[in-house]
Amino acid sequence: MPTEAPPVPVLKSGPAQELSANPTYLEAVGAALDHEMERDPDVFILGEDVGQFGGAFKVTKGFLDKYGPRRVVDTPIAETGFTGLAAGASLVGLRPVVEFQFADFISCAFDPIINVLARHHWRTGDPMPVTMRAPFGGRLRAGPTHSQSVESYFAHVPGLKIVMPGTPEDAAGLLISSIRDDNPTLYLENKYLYRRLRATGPLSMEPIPLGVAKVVHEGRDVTLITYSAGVHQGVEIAQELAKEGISVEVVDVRTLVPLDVETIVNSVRKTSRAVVLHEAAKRLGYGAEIAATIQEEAFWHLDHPIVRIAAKNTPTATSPPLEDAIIPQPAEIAETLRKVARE
Amino acid sequence: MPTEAPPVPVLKSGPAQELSANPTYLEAVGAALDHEMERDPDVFILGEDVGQFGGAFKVTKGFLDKYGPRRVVDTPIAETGFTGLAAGASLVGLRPVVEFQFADFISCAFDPIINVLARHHWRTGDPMPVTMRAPFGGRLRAGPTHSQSVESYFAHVPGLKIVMPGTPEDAAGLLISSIRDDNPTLYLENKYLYRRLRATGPLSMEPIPLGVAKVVHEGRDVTLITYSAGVHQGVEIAQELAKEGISVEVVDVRTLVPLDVETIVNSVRKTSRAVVLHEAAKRLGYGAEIAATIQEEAFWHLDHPIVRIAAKNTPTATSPPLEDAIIPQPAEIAETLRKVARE
Amino acid sequence: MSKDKKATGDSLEGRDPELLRRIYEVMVLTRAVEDRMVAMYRGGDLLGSLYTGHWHEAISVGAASCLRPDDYLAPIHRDLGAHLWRGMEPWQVMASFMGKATSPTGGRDGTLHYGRLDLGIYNLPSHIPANFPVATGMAFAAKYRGEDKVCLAFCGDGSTSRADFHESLTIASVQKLPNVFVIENNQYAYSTPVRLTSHSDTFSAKAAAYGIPGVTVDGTDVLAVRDAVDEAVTRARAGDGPSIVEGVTMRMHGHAEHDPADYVVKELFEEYSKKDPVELFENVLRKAGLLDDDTARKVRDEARQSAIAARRKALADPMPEPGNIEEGVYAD
Amino acid sequence: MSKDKKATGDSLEGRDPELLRRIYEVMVLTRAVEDRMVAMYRGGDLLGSLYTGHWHEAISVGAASCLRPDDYLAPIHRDLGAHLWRGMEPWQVMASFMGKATSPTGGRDGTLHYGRLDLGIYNLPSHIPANFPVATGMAFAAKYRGEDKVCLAFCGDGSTSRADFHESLTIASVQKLPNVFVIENNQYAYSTPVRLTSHSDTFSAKAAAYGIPGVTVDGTDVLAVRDAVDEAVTRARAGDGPSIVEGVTMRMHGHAEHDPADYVVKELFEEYSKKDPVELFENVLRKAGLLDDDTARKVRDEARQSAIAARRKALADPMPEPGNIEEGVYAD
Ligand SMILES: Cc1ncc(C[n+]2csc(CCOP(=O)(O)OP(=O)(O)O)c2C)c(N)n1
Ligand SMILES: Cc1ncc(C[n+]2csc(CCOP(=O)(O)OP(=O)(O)O)c2C)c(N)n1
Ligand SMILES: [Mg+2]
Ligand SMILES: [Mg+2]
Repeated sequence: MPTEAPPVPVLKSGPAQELSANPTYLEAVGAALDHEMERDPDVFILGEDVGQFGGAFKVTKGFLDKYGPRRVVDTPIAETGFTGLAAGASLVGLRPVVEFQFADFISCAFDPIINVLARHHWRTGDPMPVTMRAPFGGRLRAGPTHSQSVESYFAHVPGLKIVMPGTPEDAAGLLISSIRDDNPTLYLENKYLYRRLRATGPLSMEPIPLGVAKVVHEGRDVTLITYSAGVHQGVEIAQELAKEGISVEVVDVRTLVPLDVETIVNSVRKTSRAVVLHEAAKRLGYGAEIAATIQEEAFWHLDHPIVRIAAKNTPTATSPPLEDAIIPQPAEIAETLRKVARE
Repeated sequence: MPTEAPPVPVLKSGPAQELSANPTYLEAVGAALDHEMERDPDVFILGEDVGQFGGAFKVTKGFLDKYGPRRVVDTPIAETGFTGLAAGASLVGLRPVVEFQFADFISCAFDPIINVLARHHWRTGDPMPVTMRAPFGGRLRAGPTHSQSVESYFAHVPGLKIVMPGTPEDAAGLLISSIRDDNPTLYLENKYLYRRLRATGPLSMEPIPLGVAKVVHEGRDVTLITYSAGVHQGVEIAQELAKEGISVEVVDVRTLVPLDVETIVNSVRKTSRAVVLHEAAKRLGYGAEIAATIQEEAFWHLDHPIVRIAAKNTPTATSPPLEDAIIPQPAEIAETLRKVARE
Repeated sequence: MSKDKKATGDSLEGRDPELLRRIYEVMVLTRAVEDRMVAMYRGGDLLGSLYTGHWHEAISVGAASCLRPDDYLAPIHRDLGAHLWRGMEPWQVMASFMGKATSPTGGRDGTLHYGRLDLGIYNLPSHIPANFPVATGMAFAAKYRGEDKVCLAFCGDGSTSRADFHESLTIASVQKLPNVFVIENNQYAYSTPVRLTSHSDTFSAKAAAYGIPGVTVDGTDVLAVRDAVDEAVTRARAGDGPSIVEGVTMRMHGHAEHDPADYVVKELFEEYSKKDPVELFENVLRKAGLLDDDTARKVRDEARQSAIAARRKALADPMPEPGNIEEGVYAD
Repeated sequence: MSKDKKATGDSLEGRDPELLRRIYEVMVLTRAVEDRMVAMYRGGDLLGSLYTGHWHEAISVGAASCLRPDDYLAPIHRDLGAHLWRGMEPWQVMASFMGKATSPTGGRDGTLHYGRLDLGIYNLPSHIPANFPVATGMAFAAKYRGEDKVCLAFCGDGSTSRADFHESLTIASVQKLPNVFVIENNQYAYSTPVRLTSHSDTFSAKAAAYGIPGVTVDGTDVLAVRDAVDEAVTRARAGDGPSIVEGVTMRMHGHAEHDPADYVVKELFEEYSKKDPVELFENVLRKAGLLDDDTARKVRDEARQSAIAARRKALADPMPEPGNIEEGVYAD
């Protein structure tokens, strides 16, 4: 029974954060969130330390000043509770954006995500527009419970969308679409990229549709299907391999659910060889779904088994030599692509 | 710092439950648990209503009388809490067996399972021998939050073993191995089979090693890889198809983690065609991992794309016509096998 | 378990007789529908098991009667009375337990999962008490928009041990959300007696952990429930934050109808068999001259007829077609 | 937030001077190691951030001092003092923050995750307070075996809002487990002040929800902490179940060293800068004639030298070899 919201004062005009000329991945997330909160008074953000502190990674820095504590809500450490709160608020017309401080802690909200958010629309027909943002991934020497890739925990479950941008441009456009989407959406931010990846110019605030993959590097010999940090890695390696005469097509799936099977399969039909890359552990990582799907859809075009490059089936270690041995490294990726392209 | 346990009195001699001549799947689980509790005073069972009530499905009927409330522990409704309790108890030498009333509620213990149990040994070298039992699956018209197949929630996470018996014989032998295993083990009981499937004779209490698949029906034309309820379904269909001259080899993987890749691949090398069957939803169901692995290991032997038969990517409905349209039915399985064998 | 408030009802002065009669009618209807459904369960009309709210009518109806129609409700599995108070049709409830196309979920969900958002009622999943966090969200939205709506949520004694209970109460109290949390203490959680669920003196004593008011009332006395919940609703509506109200009663049937409840202490059944909340309230109304034999009979008859008609309709209703089964996983 | 018990220490009669000196030494060592590690953090010796327990020494050491060596300990991230009390080596702690092969996890885990089961200390993951349910399990095992061991667990004010806190306390109280739960109320959870974490009067008031004793003490007064925890340990050991002890102090550094903590109310820093638990206890010992200038200087010097030596060793220690990285995911 949503009713009309009263006009919501914005306490401070102008952007919550000043953007640099080539905004970082981190700035892109913040700017898109700011854009949506300014545009739609029903959008609010909640999570641990998102207020005065601006979030553990500073995505919401300046938001409290601009929007006030009504729309920038510091919660107790209660992931089950505040995720369920978001579900309830969305049910009666708000558009909550939940920040998990680290994606690792989303495990504490697994139950409401699976059983309340994902299933609600199918059970009842009511929309449940909740966006869940979580910084994930390794390479920061943060160890087994601060480095997790969590997409596989959720990709099996019908009713969630899963968004994993690999560039600042996509981070902005896909977050906007996630917030406007009427479904619960898991939006996973690669925290290693936050300050390391910059946009090529000013950011557009145009929504980018969910479920549309992008060929980010064209090639003929082998298709590399990837997402998130795999995208810039993949493109860099493709550029290197081009010098050796190996032509790699890099497909950024951008959203895992829905998955743009057509773009993937079209590319594989062209190259006849496919490698899937992600930072999550290999066993039942999303690469398994992509590989299984490709061989279903393009089996007779394949000149080589599909290869999955992924983290080892171990937790993520803290110590650099150990973590580097677990998470796929550029040399391994390049070598695999060479092998698959040439074999 | 485990210390020697004092001798533990058994309050009543003889089996906790009388077994029928051809014990059911349910009786097999109970008998194996009884056997281990009798054998090892460090084994105890905890969960909701496992005491006087004997568990929602009566697996532990008679256990309270035999072992007393010290070893048969009725817990509050606190899945996070009692799973963590089991972890702590196992750390200092006990061997807890946790019963989740329905596998659906394991979502409430996802956090400790992922972050406490699965990672502990790798982080520290300490063993954490906890067995988690949970009745899962559909076909009982129990709807979206009482019918879930939960193996995919956990199969991605390093450090857990996942056991899914398909026969009463395996239910007994694999539960015994799970309890004796020094790792956290998720033992999933197909509740539809509880009273519907009977052993062919008296049960053996010999442990069956984890990680060893079994060819339960030999064949030449196509391999059906499956587990749990898929096993008896698969064998029945294989027998039917034999009459049509189609020879189906049925492989019961029995444990998803560790997975006996060798037995699967050997069979597929022989038949050149593979179908994977499970009751869980298709997207990132365990079939994705099996299919991705088969094409990695036996690509050049394949004469047909690997086909996954699985539930639709929806929650499980309550109403019979809806549930039947979601969960794979025998006719669909037979038809797929025919097609794959002949195409 | 002590009761902070004694049963009321000696004087009905200052109470609206219309409202009292309506409460009585819905309590009687609740009982009639559930009695009918027990028969349906035994007769094989239903798909699975049946959870009933016998002896919970005073809590479910009494509490729901404190709400405005635009308030929110987040009930749990023994609160048919609260649904009926808000306008849920008995046949829809039956249709849900039968998996019919006409159930509120079209047969996708079933049993007690028939909440209707158009009546301001959250339809919870099986996980208890998942309705609690959602209830804080509904209350949060009301406060966010400057509306003076409240959200009333129910859970059982057993549900209080879960994450959802604690984290919701924590958030609601810190954020001063307009929530009222009713605990239906019916002595058991499935087979588990209260002493194995909680070690606190009462369930309302848990309010201290959240710095909010908590009160325990006789849950078979609809006016005691109503008064306590009314106070809590008024408080929430005024912006003074959440409260806990515990109603003590007894689960007079099994956990669900498959359960013979032979683990229950006999004395409890005996004690409570003398405390039927519907009868108790009927006597109060009679004593106050607000109900005579004829009316009472009429109300009961009508309720019985409603239940019979509901069954007839639900039985005749079609099963759903699977055609569109993959539709609606996502909203467009 | 009121304190149920006042700071003690006016008279040390009846206390074991050896034990008091040992407590003092470990508190001083804790401070010295953490001061050194702050410098190491600033100097770039460490891999990631650094969580310190400045002003938590009275709680961590005072509480741990109540245990027998065969009791269990389940500390959280500001409890270096408790680890050191039990025999953890400072260089191992530093090695953990550096990812060295010699850390208790061999560099697999890092930072504060250095608990050693051979010292009876549970090594928790990042998720707070995951140590609480585990602590109930250790206590359960002791009771199961008829041993009179107890398990002492710590968590912060912010951690009390989580599932793990509530579900553990519920189970421990119902099962009368030999647990002691210490809440380190240091005014903040990361940037979140206590008023946004909890609405209860004190954190120990939450004990009412579990029907167990709860007491709040001055967490800068090591004897006040010790006395309260000692009572709780005695109670647990006697089979009378769990208790909550809240120690009130202040987090004098940022949440971790990267955090300037500019959100903290200045007055709090000022108030607490006068309440350094190490200094306070030193004064108590001096006044009682149990410590003179020379000894105090010697204790501090030795602690500083230990910290310096620990850094030297940790720095020189090798990084792990990845060779065996897939080994040990499973125990054989
Ligand atoms: C998280 C979770 N665990 C277990 C269950 C299974 N279950 C359903 S109702 C119930 C007992 C509930 O007891 P209580 O809260 O007292 O409500 P009552 O049924 O007595 O009204 C249990 C254990 C569940 N629904 N959800
Ligand atoms: C479940 C979970 N959510 C979030 C975090 C991130 N986190 C780590 S420490 C912390 C604050 C803890 O506050 P408190 O319990 O008061 O302990 P303090 O750090 O103040 O000692 C947060 C939010 C976490 N570790 N675990
Ligand atoms: Mg109950
Ligand atoms: Mg704190």
